Amino acid sequence: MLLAHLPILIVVLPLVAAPLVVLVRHGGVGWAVALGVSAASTAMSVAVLAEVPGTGVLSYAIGSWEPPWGIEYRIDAGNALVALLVSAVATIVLPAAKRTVLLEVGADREYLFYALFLLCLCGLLGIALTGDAFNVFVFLEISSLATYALIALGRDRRALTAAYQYLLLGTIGATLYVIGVGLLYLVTGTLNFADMAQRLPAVVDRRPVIAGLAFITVGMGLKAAIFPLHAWLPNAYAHAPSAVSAFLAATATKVSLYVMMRVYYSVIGAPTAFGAEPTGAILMALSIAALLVGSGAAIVQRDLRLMLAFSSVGQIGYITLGISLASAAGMTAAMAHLINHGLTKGALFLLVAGVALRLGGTRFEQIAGLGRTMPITSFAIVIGGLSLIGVPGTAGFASKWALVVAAIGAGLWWVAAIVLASSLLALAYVWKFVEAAYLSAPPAGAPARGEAPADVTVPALVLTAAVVAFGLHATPVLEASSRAASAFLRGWP
Amino acid sequence: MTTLGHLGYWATVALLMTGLYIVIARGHLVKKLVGLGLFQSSVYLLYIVPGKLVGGTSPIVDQGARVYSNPLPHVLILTAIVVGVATLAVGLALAVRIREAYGTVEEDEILAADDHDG
Amino acid sequence: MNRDIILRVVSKLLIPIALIFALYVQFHGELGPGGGFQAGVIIAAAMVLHALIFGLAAARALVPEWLVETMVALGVLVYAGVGVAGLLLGGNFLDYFVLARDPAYGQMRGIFWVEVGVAISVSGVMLKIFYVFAGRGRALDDKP
Amino acid sequence: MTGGAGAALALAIPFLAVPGIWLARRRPNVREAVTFLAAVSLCGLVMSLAPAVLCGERPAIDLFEMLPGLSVALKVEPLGWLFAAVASSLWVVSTFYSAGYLRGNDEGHQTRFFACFALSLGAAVGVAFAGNLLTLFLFYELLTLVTWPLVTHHGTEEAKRGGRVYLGLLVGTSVLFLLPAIVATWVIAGTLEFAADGILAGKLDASSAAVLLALFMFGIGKAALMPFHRWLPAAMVAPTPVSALLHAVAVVKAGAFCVIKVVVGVFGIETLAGLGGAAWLTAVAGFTLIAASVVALRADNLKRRLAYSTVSQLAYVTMAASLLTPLAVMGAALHLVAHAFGKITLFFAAGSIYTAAHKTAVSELDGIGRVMPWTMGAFAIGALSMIGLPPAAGFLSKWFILSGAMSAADWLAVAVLAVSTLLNAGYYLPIVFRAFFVAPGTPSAGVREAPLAMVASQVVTAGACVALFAFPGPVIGFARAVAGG
Amino acid sequence: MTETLAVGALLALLVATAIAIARLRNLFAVVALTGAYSFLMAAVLTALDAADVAMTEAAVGAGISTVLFLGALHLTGALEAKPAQRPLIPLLVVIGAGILVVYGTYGLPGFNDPAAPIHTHVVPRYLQDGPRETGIPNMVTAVLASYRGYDTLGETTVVFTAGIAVIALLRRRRRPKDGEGKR
Amino acid sequence: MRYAVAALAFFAFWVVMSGYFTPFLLWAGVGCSIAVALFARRLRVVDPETHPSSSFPLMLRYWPWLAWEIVKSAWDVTRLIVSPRLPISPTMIRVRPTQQSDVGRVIYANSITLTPGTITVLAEDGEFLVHAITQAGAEGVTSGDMDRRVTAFERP
Amino acid sequence: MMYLPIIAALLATLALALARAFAGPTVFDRVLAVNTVGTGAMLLLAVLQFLTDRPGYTDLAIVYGLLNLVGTIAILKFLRVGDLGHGGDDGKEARR
Amino acid sequence: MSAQDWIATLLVSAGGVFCVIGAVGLIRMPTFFTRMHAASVIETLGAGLVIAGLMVKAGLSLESGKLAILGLLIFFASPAATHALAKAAWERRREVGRDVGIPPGEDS
Ligand code: NA
Ligand code: NA
Repeated sequence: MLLAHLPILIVVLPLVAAPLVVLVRHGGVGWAVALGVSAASTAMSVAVLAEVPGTGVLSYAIGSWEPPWGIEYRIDAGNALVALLVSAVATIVLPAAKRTVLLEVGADREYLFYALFLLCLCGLLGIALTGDAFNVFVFLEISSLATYALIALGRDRRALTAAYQYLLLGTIGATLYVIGVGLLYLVTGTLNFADMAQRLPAVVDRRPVIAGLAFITVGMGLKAAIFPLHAWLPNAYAHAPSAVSAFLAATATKVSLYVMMRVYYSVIGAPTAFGAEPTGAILMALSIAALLVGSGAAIVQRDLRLMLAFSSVGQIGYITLGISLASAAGMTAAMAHLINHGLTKGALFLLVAGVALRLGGTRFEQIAGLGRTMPITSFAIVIGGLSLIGVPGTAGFASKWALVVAAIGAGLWWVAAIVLASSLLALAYVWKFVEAAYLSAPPAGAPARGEAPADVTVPALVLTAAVVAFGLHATPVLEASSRAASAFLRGWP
Repeated sequence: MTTLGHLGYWATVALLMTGLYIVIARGHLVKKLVGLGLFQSSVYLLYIVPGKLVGGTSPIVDQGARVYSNPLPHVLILTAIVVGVATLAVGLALAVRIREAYGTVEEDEILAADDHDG
Repeated sequence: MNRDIILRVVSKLLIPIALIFALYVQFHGELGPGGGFQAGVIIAAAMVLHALIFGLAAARALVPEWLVETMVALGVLVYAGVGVAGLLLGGNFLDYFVLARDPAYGQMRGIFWVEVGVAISVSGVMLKIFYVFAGRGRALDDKP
Repeated sequence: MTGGAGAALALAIPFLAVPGIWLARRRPNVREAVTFLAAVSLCGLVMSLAPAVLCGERPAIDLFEMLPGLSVALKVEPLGWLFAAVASSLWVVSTFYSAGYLRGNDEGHQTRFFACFALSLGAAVGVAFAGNLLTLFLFYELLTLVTWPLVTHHGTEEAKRGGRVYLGLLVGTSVLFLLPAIVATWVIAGTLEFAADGILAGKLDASSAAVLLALFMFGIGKAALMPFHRWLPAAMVAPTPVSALLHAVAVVKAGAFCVIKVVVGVFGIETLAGLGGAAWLTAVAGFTLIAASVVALRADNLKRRLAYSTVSQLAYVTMAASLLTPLAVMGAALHLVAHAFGKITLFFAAGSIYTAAHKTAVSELDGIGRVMPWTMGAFAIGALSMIGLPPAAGFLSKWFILSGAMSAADWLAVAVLAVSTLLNAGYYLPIVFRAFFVAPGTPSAGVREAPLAMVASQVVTAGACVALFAFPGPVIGFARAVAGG
Repeated sequence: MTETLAVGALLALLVATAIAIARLRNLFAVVALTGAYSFLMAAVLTALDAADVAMTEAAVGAGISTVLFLGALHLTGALEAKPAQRPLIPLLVVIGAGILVVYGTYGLPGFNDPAAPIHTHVVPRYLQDGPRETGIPNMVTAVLASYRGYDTLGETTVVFTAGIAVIALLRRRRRPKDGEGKR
Repeated sequence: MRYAVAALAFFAFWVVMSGYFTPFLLWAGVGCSIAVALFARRLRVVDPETHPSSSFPLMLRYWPWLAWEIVKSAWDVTRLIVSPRLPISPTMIRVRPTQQSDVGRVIYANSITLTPGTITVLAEDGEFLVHAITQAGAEGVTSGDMDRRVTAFERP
Repeated sequence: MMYLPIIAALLATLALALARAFAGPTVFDRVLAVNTVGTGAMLLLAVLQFLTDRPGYTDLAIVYGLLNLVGTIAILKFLRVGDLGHGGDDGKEARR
Repeated sequence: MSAQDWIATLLVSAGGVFCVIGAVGLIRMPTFFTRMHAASVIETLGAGLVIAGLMVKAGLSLESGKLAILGLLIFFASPAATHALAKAAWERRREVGRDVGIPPGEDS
């Protein structure tokens, strides 16, 4: 009986847990609840992913009002995978959060932190699982508001400006999304994605549809930090509390990208979204710009966290590039990179959290000689970096492989070339770290050799191990991505 | 489209542009939030105006013989308003904290201070 | 401002009226404009007026911080609780039909409690936000 | 033990040695013993595979599926066996030599050195036994990464710069050219398994074949085809044993190996020849050959001269492969072996000179043969092998290449071979001449022969050069198998 | 007709107020004007039959927002410096956005037409069966709390989130000086 | 007792506002009225100064008079506004109210403010500061007619 | 009943009050004008409900009235004790 | 139109006239304090007449009751707001200066 309600429970569990944490007002309890809820959501996501029939969808009518009159949760191989990524990363990040949050946020706000964390989780999962265009907006705002606060809880005062900037751009993005949804609603009369997809072909005047598509693209592009709408991201990730950086970098932009995929493929439909309009070309151009600009900017950063943040801008470009190819192979690559980059960045930000914890900062002069002071962490960062480059044997290679296969399969040699050339930019910034860590002496007054506490390091290493495991044996990720891709392409008839 | 529709759309566009302009061009963090509010409020018209039927009334169904305007946009915009005030509260809280940390709420001064921080 | 007799007397008169009006809005949301959110805001506004006139400390004495923070969380729980109740009674989440034998009555019951949850959370949050802002600076006189 | 398991074990041995080396980091003798043990057992294991391979068996094993439909798979083929045999036997020798060199020069990070050396061998074995292009690529990249710490061993600014060039060029070429070539092969052929007569037969037109071949050839940066050769001289900042590893044991050998492997196992000699061949590649290789020789001729720094010699010698392999005749391919395979033993001898000697006399310039070597007779004797044999004169192995391989060129009636190649031989002689013989027949300008007081371990190592490798010339039978057998004979 | 006139005039005033808000630099005055803006917006919404929305907008815009703005201004200072940058680029961005909206919306069909999709799909059931199905006459409340009750749960959660966020941001730490500031 | 009266007043308000006479809403009205009355007790809002029920009849006589005063003075101000020369003569005067209770003074002060042309600026320490738009309006205040009427119903 | 004149009159009132709100010059003028806008809008609502023959908007008007007062008092409160100066009797005791 | 409608229209329109005149006064008056008097006309006579007219239109019904409550609200709230505004302006008269319009001799 409970099994039938899993789709909604994944989201409602964190939603209910957050106010409970506020009522209890105890940081430790908050942490335990958050961890338990995340783990439960992960388990439920796995169950749902397993339950999604190969080609079908699970539909859950909230309030027993059948769609399109009520709000529907609609799950297929695509969004089940996204939900799994989000909840799994939360589960892995939380053990590491305990110590860093106490240090960075303080004991008196600890329970608030976990309440916000749960809300953020709830919002992201809600976006992923809902089948209703407006419901996406509501859960987007839940996650966004929680995110703004979580970022602002960082120690550095720049966290505040970063959060503020994100709030402005994020709100503009969400509002543009609502405008886009409004236009689609006006021409179809429905808010249900599946219903919308069915009614859109009959719409005679295409202009509102195209404009709606453009608004949704820009709106979600802002939230997903697609170049040139990425201005908020670097500072936000760099100055947020460590656990928040790790969680958000692995999940937040990914969920927005998921919405774009959903709208393009399942609602508007690829023929319209990419055939009739230059969406694909524009998105491709922006993706390529992102690859070059994001990675290029990462090279010149003088702080490891900022470097990783800019790297995200570039890496997001790979995902959008896959989307823009408008093919099953491209979408497979996009989904695969969505997962692989999520794991990689989660690992890296957690590792960097450990570094910050021990060395008090992550500027390059501080982390000089890291290979000697924190050998395991340092080595794991190198592994993560190799995954960012796309070296074979790491998860990043698998998704890059899929992307290059898709590009070459589409005859777009030059795209493949740019994708690969941008890997060299990644090589440049990763090697900046390697040289600092292994070819520079530790600064005077550096702490003695030793790793960060196990509760921070172990989750990071688990993610790093996943990066290697999914690099050496990428088949599960690629097959799940391929299923997801065909789910997107098939749409929600 | 009716005159009402045209008016609504032009007002939507004007409010959207004004709000966005304030957000981009103005330096005071609180003023930016005011602009953000205007920007968000443009959406109210986009949704509500088309839902209005000429000669219709608010969708409180009593005798049944009336023409009712569309209640669904109303529901959506109620949510949008709530989201707007929630965002405003968080934004103002951030502005206050920024003022305490930087001693100013002017964007260019904050950016200068950040540059100084490195 | 509590030394200003005009404001003091007028606000003493208006605050209870605002509260009963808010409750009216709450209970008649199903029949006319209004509902939980609007009622919550008006309740908060009434308390804000009280705080403006009589000082923050007086308002805090009247509606203490812990109560407000509890309300903040409680409202969401009431709402979600209605949803879970539907689930436990054999329906889907937020299914009100199963809340009573007569489905329409179940709907009314569900809507009512849901609106109660909204009002609790909204009034709590609005008041709490006011407390927090006002309490941070030298915004309001704290002496009653 | 089946052959496939043997191959997997061979791959595993170097990797398994790493923890041992690390555990023994405080006790150098134990550490080197571990390395030695690993090297010997690897060498023995590879040798034990020889009979089966010669008999036509191709032991294979699928390790795990990496990408859907693409496994990391091992398959022992004659060319791979040759490469593995060369690498593993030279590992044994160079372990001795390295121990002597590192201790003699008081180098730091010795544990890291031996660990990375072992990893390099593991990667080299992986490349050698790769059953498909993906596996090859995996270990090819791994080889680049694990040799980087060796190249930047000293950690100086110069070393960093050298390391950047090394990494940039090798990763750059492999990512920009090799990876797309592999992906394209996958898209076109639907498989990446090596096959005796290629996997692209009938699936390519001439122009795409030329493009694809170019992607492969320039993508295999380790083969140092101009203009992507600069990593080799840049890597000269490393200690001499590293140079030995790069030039003889693993890295450039991997490049040369990949060139032959791609031409034979991916394209197929006949397919490629049928498509109009690789004349342009012959030309580029020929140019590289001559140009590198000219640079070597003008280099005064001994290691730089040796480095450019390597660039030119590698071009022999590429050119030979590009001739697309069985004889030339045989020659290419033989040259892989011959160059390995010759060049390691030369580098060992250069390292010995540096260790014993602290000399790095050719112009400083006047009369050094008189105080270091063993070293310079070995050097002389190595030089002969490079030039292609008897009684050294180089003669053998060049002979086959020349025969191949003639059988292909490629007179340009013949001319290049002739000119290059003269150039080789032009930059090697004067060194030997100076060492033995020119009186030292400045009295080099106190210069003695290098430590025993080093001398012994280079004598062994020089001896191997001669032995290969004297008893070429088994090697030629393998080379013939490579060419499909 | 009278309705259209009223709505048109109110919209004109609304836009004028928005522009005035953009130009004013005294933030107290701006806050006062946002109050007027909300009243006007609520009046427009009422004229468009959106009574529930109007009540919310009035309560939020003129009441709560004003108080929040003032609470913040008190702590941040209320006079805006002259805009530092030339407004040309912002103007271009804004005009671009405006053109996009015009492009998207100008070709829209007659939505005030009862035959438009938003009036013929989904919503007829609310209006016809809603009172029977939910037992209440106000269809805004019915849709809000029942048909789309999940949105409203989310909305309440948004409010809750904002409350928690503000508490987390502004609650005083135990120590008098919270060590904030530079790094 | 006072709170019972207050609750009744709240319930009357509820009924007038509601207009629905279903049992549920009426009972809800009863509950809400009592709840607000109880809360008002916590607020201490219902005290003599806001609860001058005893003087209710007198108030009934005062209000129409005040309404007429408002009309008259509004008309005066209207004439000022439409007069082209804008014949205003702003004056600030201080008056001493004679009421004993705060609520009396508030009624007086608000009455002054409600009549256009005069505004109670300060109402403290037994002295009002009143702004009048014309001298005539100021004299009207100092004449004390309104003051006496308010004082009158304060102590019946 | 004719609604056009009263609606036009109220709109004119709103326009004039807004003009004063824009013009200022003091912040008090603006608050006064906005307060007047609130009153005008409230009356407009009351009239509109009769125009559309839908009773119920009086509730709305009452909300206007209540919140207009709260907003005005809040503005004045902050103006008196706010950062613009330290005038006002409450400024001194407003520290904690 | 019935007589009731006529009376209602008359009252409401008269209220509208006073509203406009008050608003004109808001523009015409030279200083803040004098503008407050103009605004008073709207809040008292203008609003009062409009509400009275609407009550006539509604007749003896609950709607009239609601309108009466609205009127009472204005009756209580508006002088309080006006007073608060005047008081604030008075206290800040020195900073705000001539625009407030304190009569000479009273700015002590
Ligand atoms: Na309602
Ligand atoms: Na007056």
